[in-house]
Amino acid sequence: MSQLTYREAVRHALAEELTRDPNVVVMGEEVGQFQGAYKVTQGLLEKFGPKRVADTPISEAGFIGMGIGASMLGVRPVMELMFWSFYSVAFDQILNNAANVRYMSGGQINCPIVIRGPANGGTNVGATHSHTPENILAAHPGVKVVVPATPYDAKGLLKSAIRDNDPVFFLENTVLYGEKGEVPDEEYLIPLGKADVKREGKDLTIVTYGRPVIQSLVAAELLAKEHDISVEVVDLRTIRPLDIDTVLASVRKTHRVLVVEEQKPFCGVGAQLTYMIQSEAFDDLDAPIGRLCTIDAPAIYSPPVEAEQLPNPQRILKAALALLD
Amino acid sequence: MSQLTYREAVRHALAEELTRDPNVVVMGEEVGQFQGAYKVTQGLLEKFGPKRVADTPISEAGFIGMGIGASMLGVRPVMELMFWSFYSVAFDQILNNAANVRYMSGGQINCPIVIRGPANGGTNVGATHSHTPENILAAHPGVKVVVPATPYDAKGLLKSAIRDNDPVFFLENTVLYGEKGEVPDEEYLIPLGKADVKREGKDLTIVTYGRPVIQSLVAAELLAKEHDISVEVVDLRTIRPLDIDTVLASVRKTHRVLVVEEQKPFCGVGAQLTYMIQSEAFDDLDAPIGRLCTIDAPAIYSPPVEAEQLPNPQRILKAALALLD
Amino acid sequence: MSKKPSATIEQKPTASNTSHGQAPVNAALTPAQKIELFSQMVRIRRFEERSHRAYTGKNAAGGANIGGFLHLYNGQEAIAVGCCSLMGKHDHVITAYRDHGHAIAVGMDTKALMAELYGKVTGCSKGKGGSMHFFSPERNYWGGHGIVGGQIPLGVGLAYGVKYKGHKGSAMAFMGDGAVNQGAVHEAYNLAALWNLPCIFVIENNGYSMGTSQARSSAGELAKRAEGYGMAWGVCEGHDVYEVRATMDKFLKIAREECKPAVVEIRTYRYRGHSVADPDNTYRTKTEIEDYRRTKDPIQVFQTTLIAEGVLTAESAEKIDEAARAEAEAAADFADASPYPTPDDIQKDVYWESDNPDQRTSQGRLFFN
Amino acid sequence: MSKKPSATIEQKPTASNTSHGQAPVNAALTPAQKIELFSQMVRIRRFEERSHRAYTGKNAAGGANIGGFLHLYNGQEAIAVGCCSLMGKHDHVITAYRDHGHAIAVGMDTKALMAELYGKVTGCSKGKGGSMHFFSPERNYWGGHGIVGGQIPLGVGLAYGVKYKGHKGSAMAFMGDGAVNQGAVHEAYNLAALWNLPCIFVIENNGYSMGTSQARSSAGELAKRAEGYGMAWGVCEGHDVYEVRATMDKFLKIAREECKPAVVEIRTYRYRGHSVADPDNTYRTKTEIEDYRRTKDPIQVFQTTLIAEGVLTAESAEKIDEAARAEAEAAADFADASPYPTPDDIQKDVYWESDNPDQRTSQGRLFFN
Ligand SMILES: Cc1ncc(C[n+]2csc(CCOP(=O)(O)OP(=O)(O)O)c2C)c(N)n1
Ligand SMILES: Cc1ncc(C[n+]2csc(CCOP(=O)(O)OP(=O)(O)O)c2C)c(N)n1
Ligand SMILES: [Mg+2]
Ligand SMILES: [Mg+2]
Repeated sequence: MSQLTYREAVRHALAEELTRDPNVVVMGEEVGQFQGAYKVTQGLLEKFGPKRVADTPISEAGFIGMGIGASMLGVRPVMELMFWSFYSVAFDQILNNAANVRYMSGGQINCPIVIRGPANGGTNVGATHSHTPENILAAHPGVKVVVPATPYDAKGLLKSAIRDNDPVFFLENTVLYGEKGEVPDEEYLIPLGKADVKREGKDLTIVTYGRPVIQSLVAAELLAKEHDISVEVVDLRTIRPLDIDTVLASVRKTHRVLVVEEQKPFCGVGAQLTYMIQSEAFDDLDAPIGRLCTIDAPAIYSPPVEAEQLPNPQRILKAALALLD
Repeated sequence: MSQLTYREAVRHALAEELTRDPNVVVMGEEVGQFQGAYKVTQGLLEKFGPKRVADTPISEAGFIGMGIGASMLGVRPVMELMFWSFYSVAFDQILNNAANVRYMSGGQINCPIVIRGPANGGTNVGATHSHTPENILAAHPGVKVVVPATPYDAKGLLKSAIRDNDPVFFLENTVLYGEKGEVPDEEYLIPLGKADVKREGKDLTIVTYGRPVIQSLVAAELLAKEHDISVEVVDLRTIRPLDIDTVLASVRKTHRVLVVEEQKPFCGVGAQLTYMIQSEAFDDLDAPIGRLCTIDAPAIYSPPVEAEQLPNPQRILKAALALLD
Repeated sequence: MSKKPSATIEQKPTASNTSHGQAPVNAALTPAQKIELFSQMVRIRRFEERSHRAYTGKNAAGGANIGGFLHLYNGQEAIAVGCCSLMGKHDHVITAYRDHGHAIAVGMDTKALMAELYGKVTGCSKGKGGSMHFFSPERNYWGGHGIVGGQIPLGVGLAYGVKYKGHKGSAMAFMGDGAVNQGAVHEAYNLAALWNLPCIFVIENNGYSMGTSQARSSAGELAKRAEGYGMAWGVCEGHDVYEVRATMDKFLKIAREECKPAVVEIRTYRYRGHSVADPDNTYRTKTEIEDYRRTKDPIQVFQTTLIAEGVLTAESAEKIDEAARAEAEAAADFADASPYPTPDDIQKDVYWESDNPDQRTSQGRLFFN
Repeated sequence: MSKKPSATIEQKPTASNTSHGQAPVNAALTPAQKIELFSQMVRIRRFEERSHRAYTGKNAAGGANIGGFLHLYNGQEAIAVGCCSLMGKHDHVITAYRDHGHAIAVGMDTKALMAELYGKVTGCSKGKGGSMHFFSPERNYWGGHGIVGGQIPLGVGLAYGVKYKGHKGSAMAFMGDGAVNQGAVHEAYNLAALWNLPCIFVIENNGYSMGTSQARSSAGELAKRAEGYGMAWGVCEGHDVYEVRATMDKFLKIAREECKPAVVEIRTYRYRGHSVADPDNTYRTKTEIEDYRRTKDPIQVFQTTLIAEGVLTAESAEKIDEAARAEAEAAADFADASPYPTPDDIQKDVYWESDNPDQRTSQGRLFFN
């Protein structure tokens, strides 16, 4: 085991897969010479050369589309969006080409493409740069969506994503890039679609993913210490495919659910989870399912206020207490 | 009262608002000389001239963005997307400019723009042309989303949309364009955000909008006749703002809810409704909330099979019976 | 600025331009190969006409044979046939929704194509794609795409893939004159030019995007926009299959040998409405259509040429036409007799993983309800 | 193809090109107006430097004064000042995230700008927009936009609005050299050219998009792409405010009088990293920066010119600089002393309707939780 940052974990996954499979290429804005806007791809250009690690112009629709086209021929592009927020200019390529072409061709064409980059608020970059589109992406059958919270998960899931034959959208987090965690020295894979119980508990299930996992663990600690409440934290890790069974098992144990997500509430992942939980475990619920989301407005810039707009341990704690009331 | 088609109702709303307010302009692909791909704008070019009714190139990002820019200066553009499916190429303009610019400017800028066009399946145009993005649009605070089901609603809501000072996305339906309904001869407006109980009932509430309203009314009729079940059909008409109070009032009466929507299930409007209903009327529910959606796959082309992929009266009927079981 | 073909036509049927006929790529054609080119054009024409009849007619149950859109290629045949006839093992093709001609030109079975139009499980896309979404990866044919301009970055990706794999090949990315105003097209131009990718962007300029003439949709000259990216470009007439081949051959060679992209605008005309449902009379005159058809019809032009060359006779041309009609009829019969997909098929072909469950590595639910 | 300014610079400070100084639009300037131009450039420089210090320093509570990105305009001042100095009542400006210079040049209060950087409720966007999102509609300044190229269609919309309302005016839509490869830009070009909209697309070409040199991001010549749309275009040097004004004046007049768009590429250089967080040393040399600064610094160049013209003295220049420093300091003090928005403010300024509840016509919930 080594202590690696989330950033390093992602980088190692890229480097290992670049080494393993000559069809893997890394492309995106500033991924090469500049070493990545967030230094995730640092050193890869030097190690693998410009054929495997390529800097693109600021043309997301063009280069994402190019990656999709190349993937149809068996290249396995791992495309970096400097921010997932920029998916809005490449949206058509993502939906209509990556997600649909297998279907429209009657299963003749595969798109083994990975699109990765950060999708989060919390760094005061304002409304245009803080989109969290996991709900919007996962709404489209044909795609897979991964949102890892720890270095260990990020590495194991990214390696699986790169080997996957379907398009995988991999949402990282700039706030977490510097966070450290244990990562095995030997190679490992984590299957997509497997949730992880990050903390066991019996009074309340928090279902969450991404950075709110870390925040929920902090809140769970406080709830245990200060309120003697035992919280189970289920980290989805993957939004599609979705490991609903792990969620339901936890609900059947605790009978109360709080979904914590760094999403705007309307039609977020929490809404979908609520539908599924009440649908499949209606009689196990002792109270309405609760949600703690980003406060419903475009992302505010003002740094101290943005921290209040997003989920944070205090807000989670309050929501948990309200639910248990 | 006159019998008008949905198409005519939309056209009359456009004509009346073009007449009323010299700042209203209609723009889009083929809206003028070609009279509209679906003939919604027929006759408007002749009546109002090329300054007010303008044909654009096939550049949705460009012309929607242009409309947003013009709206900031007080022009009130009503932009036609030939299909809402093409929003994918204009997505960035829609989200980051229309939805966010008021916020990012601290309330200094308004975008009184309407984007309208059909968003539906059922005409065998395949996966790229059958998107129903009301969930995706409404997920973004700052926008309003309207999905009318009848000629009466279409006209009254479109006139309100055009007078609204916030960006309004108006989703019509090619299958409904030819459907007739009563429309008053005198001018009227329907406020956005007001649901309409299209049929009263006491055993089950169907919450729906768009074409599934019509299908649900057929199913309700069959359920009454063949199964002696009394169904209340609540037509949301507007997705954002959302008239949850009318929904809750119905739930408190019937205690059972089926959401019917022409959406893919994951993070659809039905998921959001489920969250809100269970959150605010948990103890009023006698059974889990049910959903009847488009079967979860890209839109299939094959005409008879597409009819089965979408909601239809038989599928709604079955889902209702299953829920009442 | 209007480029109305009616303004430039002559009043009698032309033959191929002799100089293009003498271009090496055409001079090298055997009589059999020439007849093959001719046949393909005729087969496309007859396929389109048969599908038009199917669209407007009814099936035995009184329903529609074909749903949705049907964008016919009549009038443009020499482009698909001319371009695709130049394809080698590592040359790829991608186009928009007006994709039947290219599908036939790359050698797809018209039975599977017609069955696709009918939404049958025997269709080339199993009834899932329809008219706009014909695909045949094994013939290097990557569709058939419905979003205007959306296929062009994919075309650049194909060219990238060819180059990445070290092949001497190319991608031909076809689009209409209206598509050039999509942003994705320009991003693709810049990428191809910047990275030296062997992509030929082929603009099939039929003068109209739906009901909008080129002059009403595009500022400037279409192909010339290539200059802004330092790309080579060319313009040629699309009614003469020799000219199409001669022009494309030049750019394809450069693409394959030097990995250089280019934009080629091919002037053409469509006889039918934008799709079968759209009438013609609002934005162009009957005369305009008839004039083109009379003097520049690509099949007539090539027939005249081949007869003059002694390769074809009126009788052999007639035989080819009969065979093409019979083939189209057989395709319609096949389509008609084929079964529809079942509702169970709806969720197939969505994920590679769910179609290959024994090789699945992910867990959890892929589908929702 | 690389346009490295270091390759073309001379080794001593230049003054403005005399011929540009004699252009009518510059010859007509009064000494006071010239000094005003100079002061604006200095005020921008000092504002940027002060905000840089604020960004890297800490506030009293030990936290950051400024969050997120801070894209500084140092080196490019003559462009915003030159262009905005030509604005009349119906001329509008829109730009990208490197927007401080334009904001000051249109006359926004530096206190409100600095407060915006600090995320304070007294900021020009109430602390909601931050560095990338300065707006002042009453000064015809429409932002400040974070998505590369996304503001350009809005700029065309402003031009459309000006024309629609029958005004003689224009929109100047500013972008960087990297932004030209966004599809939306090209769609906007075509629209403006096709519809004759008075939009001047201004490319502030500072040679780099983040760490990517122009040669590595763009094929062909940037401004020349205008030809593909039949648009006029020009290129000028951006270190000389006279040259900027002379060039822009020509195109603005055509825009206002004839409703014709144009693309103007203005060559410039930025001294700081892409944003304050990005180091410089990976993609360009220190020498390159120093060379430009020594010989082409727009403030130095104009100072030299004005001294030569007898309009300015070293002393008066120094006074202007001191005033600019003091202004920047006062702005920082103001920002520092101002309150943050409260969490209650988060949901304000989202909808016109919820901010004007007495005029609300819609019903139902606008916000969710
Ligand atoms: C992004 C997008 N916008 C609009 C449409 C609707 N549409 C389909 S074809 C077409 C006209 C395209 O014309 P052109 O590119 O000239 O091709 P042609 O039909 O002449 O072959 C339009 C507007 C679409 N499919 N996609
Ligand atoms: C669509 C999009 N892609 C990427 C980015 C990230 N990004 C911000 S600025 C920038 C470089 C832009 O360079 P240029 O246009 O030359 O402007 P400059 O910064 O030099 O003023 C990039 C890649 C973005 N904001 N939007
Ligand atoms: Mg065309
Ligand atoms: Mg730049």
